[in-house]
Amino acid sequence: MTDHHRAAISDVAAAPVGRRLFTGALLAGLAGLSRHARAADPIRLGAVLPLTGPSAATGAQEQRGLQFAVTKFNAAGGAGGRMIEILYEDNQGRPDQSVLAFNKLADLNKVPVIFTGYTGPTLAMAPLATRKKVLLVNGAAQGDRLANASPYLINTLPVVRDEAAVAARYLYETGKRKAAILFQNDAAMTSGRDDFAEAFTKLGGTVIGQEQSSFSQTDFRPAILKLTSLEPDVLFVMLTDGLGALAEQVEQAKPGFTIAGTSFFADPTALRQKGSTGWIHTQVRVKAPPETAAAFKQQAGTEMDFFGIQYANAGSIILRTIAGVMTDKAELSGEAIRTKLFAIRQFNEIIPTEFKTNTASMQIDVVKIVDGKDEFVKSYTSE
Amino acid sequence: MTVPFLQVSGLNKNFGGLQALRDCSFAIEKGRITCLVGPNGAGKTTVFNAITGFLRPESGSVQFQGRSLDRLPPRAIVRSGIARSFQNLRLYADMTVLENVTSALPGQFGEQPLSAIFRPFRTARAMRQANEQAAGILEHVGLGDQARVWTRNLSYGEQKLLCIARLLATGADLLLLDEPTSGLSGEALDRVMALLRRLQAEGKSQLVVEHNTRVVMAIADEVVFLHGGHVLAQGSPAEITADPALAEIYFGGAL
Amino acid sequence: MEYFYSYLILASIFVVLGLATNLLVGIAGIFSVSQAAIFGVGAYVTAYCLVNEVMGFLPAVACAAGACLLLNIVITLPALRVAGDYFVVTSFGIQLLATAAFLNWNGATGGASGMAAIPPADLFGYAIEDTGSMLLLCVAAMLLCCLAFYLAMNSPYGRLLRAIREDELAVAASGKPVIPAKAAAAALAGVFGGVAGSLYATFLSFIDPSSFDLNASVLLLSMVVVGGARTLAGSIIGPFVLLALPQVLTMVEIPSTMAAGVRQGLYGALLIAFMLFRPQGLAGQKL
Amino acid sequence: MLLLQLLVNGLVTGCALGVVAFSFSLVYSTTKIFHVAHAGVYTLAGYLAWSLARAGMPDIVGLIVVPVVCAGFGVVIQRLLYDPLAQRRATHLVVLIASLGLLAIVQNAIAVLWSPDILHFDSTWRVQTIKLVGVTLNYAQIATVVVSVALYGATLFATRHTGIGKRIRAVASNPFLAELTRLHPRRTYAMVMALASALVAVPGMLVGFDLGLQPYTGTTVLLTGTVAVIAGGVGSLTGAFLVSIVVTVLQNLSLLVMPGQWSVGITFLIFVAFMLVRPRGLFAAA
Repeated sequence: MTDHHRAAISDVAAAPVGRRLFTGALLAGLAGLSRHARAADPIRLGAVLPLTGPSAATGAQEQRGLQFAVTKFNAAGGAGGRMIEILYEDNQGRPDQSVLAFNKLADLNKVPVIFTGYTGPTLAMAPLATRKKVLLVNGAAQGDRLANASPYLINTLPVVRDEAAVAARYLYETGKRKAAILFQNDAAMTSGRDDFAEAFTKLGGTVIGQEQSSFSQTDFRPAILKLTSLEPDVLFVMLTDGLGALAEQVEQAKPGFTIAGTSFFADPTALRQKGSTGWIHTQVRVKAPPETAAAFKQQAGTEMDFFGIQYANAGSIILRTIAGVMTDKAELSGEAIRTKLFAIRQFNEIIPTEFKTNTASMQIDVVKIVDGKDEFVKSYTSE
Repeated sequence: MTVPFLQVSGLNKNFGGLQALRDCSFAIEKGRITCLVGPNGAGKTTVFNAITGFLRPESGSVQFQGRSLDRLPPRAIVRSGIARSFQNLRLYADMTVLENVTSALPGQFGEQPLSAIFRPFRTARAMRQANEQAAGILEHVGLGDQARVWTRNLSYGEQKLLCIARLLATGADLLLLDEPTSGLSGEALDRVMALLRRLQAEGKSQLVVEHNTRVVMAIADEVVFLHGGHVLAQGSPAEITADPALAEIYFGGAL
Repeated sequence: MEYFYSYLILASIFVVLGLATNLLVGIAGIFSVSQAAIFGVGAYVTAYCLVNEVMGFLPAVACAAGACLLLNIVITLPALRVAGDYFVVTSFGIQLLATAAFLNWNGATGGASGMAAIPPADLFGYAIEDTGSMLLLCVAAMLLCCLAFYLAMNSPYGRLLRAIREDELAVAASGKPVIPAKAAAAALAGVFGGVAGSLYATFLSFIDPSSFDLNASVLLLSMVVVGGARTLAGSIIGPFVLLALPQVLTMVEIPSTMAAGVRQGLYGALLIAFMLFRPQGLAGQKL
Repeated sequence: MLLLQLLVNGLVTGCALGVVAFSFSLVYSTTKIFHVAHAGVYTLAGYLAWSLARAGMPDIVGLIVVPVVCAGFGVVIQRLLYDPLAQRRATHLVVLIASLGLLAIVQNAIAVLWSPDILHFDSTWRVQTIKLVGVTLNYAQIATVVVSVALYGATLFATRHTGIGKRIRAVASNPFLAELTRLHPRRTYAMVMALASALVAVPGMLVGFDLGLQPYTGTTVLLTGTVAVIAGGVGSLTGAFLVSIVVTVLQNLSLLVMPGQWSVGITFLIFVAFMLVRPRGLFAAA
């Protein structure tokens, strides 16, 4: 943003609320259309994340993770001397806002890469990514439909099906036959529920009941009570939010079954709870090296949690690819970055990640939580 | 024997234990001004509500020109030729004076969205006609030069006149006026009284709730005295005022 | 340019919705906070018809409009019986009920995962795939709806609705139909909502319940308030301004971790400021 | 056993909701303001208590201090928002929209100043459980029931038998007359806002102790509360409190016969149907 624009906008912001604010701001917005990137400018990438609204908690974690990767990359000299800058856009977790934000980043700011998350918004942006050849990088959503939504959609985390299948296999191998499911009613978590139910039934187990929670719900007692009364061997949990509350409530109810889940269990608020001891979950490598985690904590002021790690990883992968494109002296387009990504294929940034398709394969571990720490149990590889 | 113009017979209405109307019966004749008097709480407005269908009495019936109005909705009663005003005016304050009148004109084209949207020219023509007609009515009540004024900017006396204009717009033959002169004095009062007499000369029958004895004496052909929801007496203004018992009830306010 | 196009498309769709909200809330005085639910029904009906290849685009729009028309009459019925604030809560309730239905009626709505790959709109065999033609379609639809709104409001019907808002009893005493007029307003608003839903679904090619929740209803209400209640100009200005606002505010430099919350907070402050200092909005009449 | 535990759970949630409902009812029946921002005060209370706890205070300090702070906040809302609106003769609709705006400000300020994440209290007393006739309850839940019922009783007593209470009821029944008789409706409104805000702070904290805090959850709680207020009959504290409990108990029990995702929707469906049949509520004063 040039000084001129900045001055114009701050004038407008200081003006009394009223007609003037809007006309002034609209003009400023239109003036922005004429801006062009210059060679000395930093490389701008976009991110469309839920920074407000009910999913804001996750969005903030994702933003911190991404920014961590960028800061680290810039500190190390950037890509061929050019710094990286991320333009964050808020989609409130909504598809229509995502489309607006995507078009803004792609048309006004000409970014070659846009980071995002959440299945619904990502699916809404996927056709645009195909059309505009902008690389859409999804760092955390795991809805199965993402696997084939667009050739320009890169999922840096295996879709939920892979993890659910591993969880079902491990649980069946350890003698669990009757499973109940507690899931959050959103796209990824419902796919997870379906995937697990399918895999578990195929192996010979039965799903004897399921209960749903809504996003941002923290009272799971009625659901736990009802599922407990069915006497399952295991409760398979597909939640991204409220795991800390779940751990507390499970601790108080002391049910007699195992609790199992996926990578989302690596949530510091849950791990802090005594109730999470004994929980079993699959885990794509979500442990950052200790020095990375410490650096993150120093920079962001909070623990590096699941989404922080995923977006730090997604960011590092893309930045590494961009550096590669710059070394090749190729034009920095979404297409070039995509080609380079598949050329590099194997990344060892924060989490070892391989791209056989546009969805990453990672090693999937089964671990058990004991006093807030993961104890390794067994390893599988995702397909 | 001829059928009375409006016949109210044996109305009873109870509000949570309070007997608002008790075997209330009276008749009024065509072309006359009948005043409905009685102390506060005598049930005058309740009678209006019962006649115009805003209230359903427990028993009794109302006949207008030989037709029963019982159980008809207010809309149908207006169409049969009875319109009423309200004590607290109920004008549309945020609309113009003219609009207050046009909105009461019956049977306009373009009063449903479909005809308004798909026959815009016919609708515009109908609106022009309605405006002319309403302007005529306003002229008649003496508000001709105020047509484009916001209603809330009218003086109280003018608002009272507008209420009457709105009643006229419905085309009703019998006007039920709820305290048309209350709060008025001097010239404004004279204007309303003159208008009521003029309307009578043009054939509009009127039933008027009135507190001011001077007004009653001046305009009434007939007086109905209501007390405790029951008609105590009916007769000429002179007869009613001559009865000391009624005066005691009225002015003493004793029950 | 596409960014600007997509902004214009969404704004025109929201103008149509703004007309519906203005008609009910501003003009008829029915305080409905469930218009996003109607919008959603329009979108889902269209999406269902197109994804399952039940019918083409235009018949699907007609179906959506018809369904929304009937449904809006039904959900506005309580307003004919329940007054004022009670209806607000009823209306909030209807909105929450609709969200629950969108989320859980998996067979029809795809549940939380939403419906993806909705085919683009088409007119007489000509598919509207690029953003430019979609913009033309949306602007044309918006202009038609604005015209209908203008004609209806500047007719005896519009006058009747305004009179009803001012004093229902007086309208009844003038021998005018109150309930049919209100029901007709709900029906017209329903048609607008249905058309807007159809355009929205085909433009985004993906819909999920998050676009039709309580927040969306409140956003619609804010658009009418900021633009100005009761006027055509207000219904048009509101959506354009409020959709531009978050985009413009991103240019104000605030630490990125706080930006979003600050922005949403500002948005609330804006509502309060308007209510305190300019209740007629930018181009409307005082509420 | 499941039945009993669900019933008790509903009862606990209902008590907290009941306080939200009757405090809202107090504001609504007196000032006629549909005070949606009440949900903001409810949420804010939990976060204030959390900060006090983080600063090393025992939770009981929060329980005492925070309602006082919230009472002040309520007065500020009345003086800086609702009074000026009233002076400008704002309609119901305008006031409601302003209140929605305030709610947005409070919720987002919380997300900015604290965190959009779910926060839990560190103290351990609240998660300790006891088992009574086969029903497990934690101390936070027990505190919720005891304190809520006590608040209900105290408020009921206060509105019936104290000078302030009588004044509030007088203003509620006829603000114009109250003005003439120098009851100072505006001062009374501020008092009611203070009282209601202090009241709603308590369930805000108690539910926070039990289930953790989130910036945006207050809205649904308040809406369910308003359902109880209206179904119970506006102006009836008992109606609001009891219907709240009935609603949450039914929501919990409905799990026995259908999946949980429908319970909120069904609640509102029943409410809408109810409004059509009995528009004035169950316990409405004549």
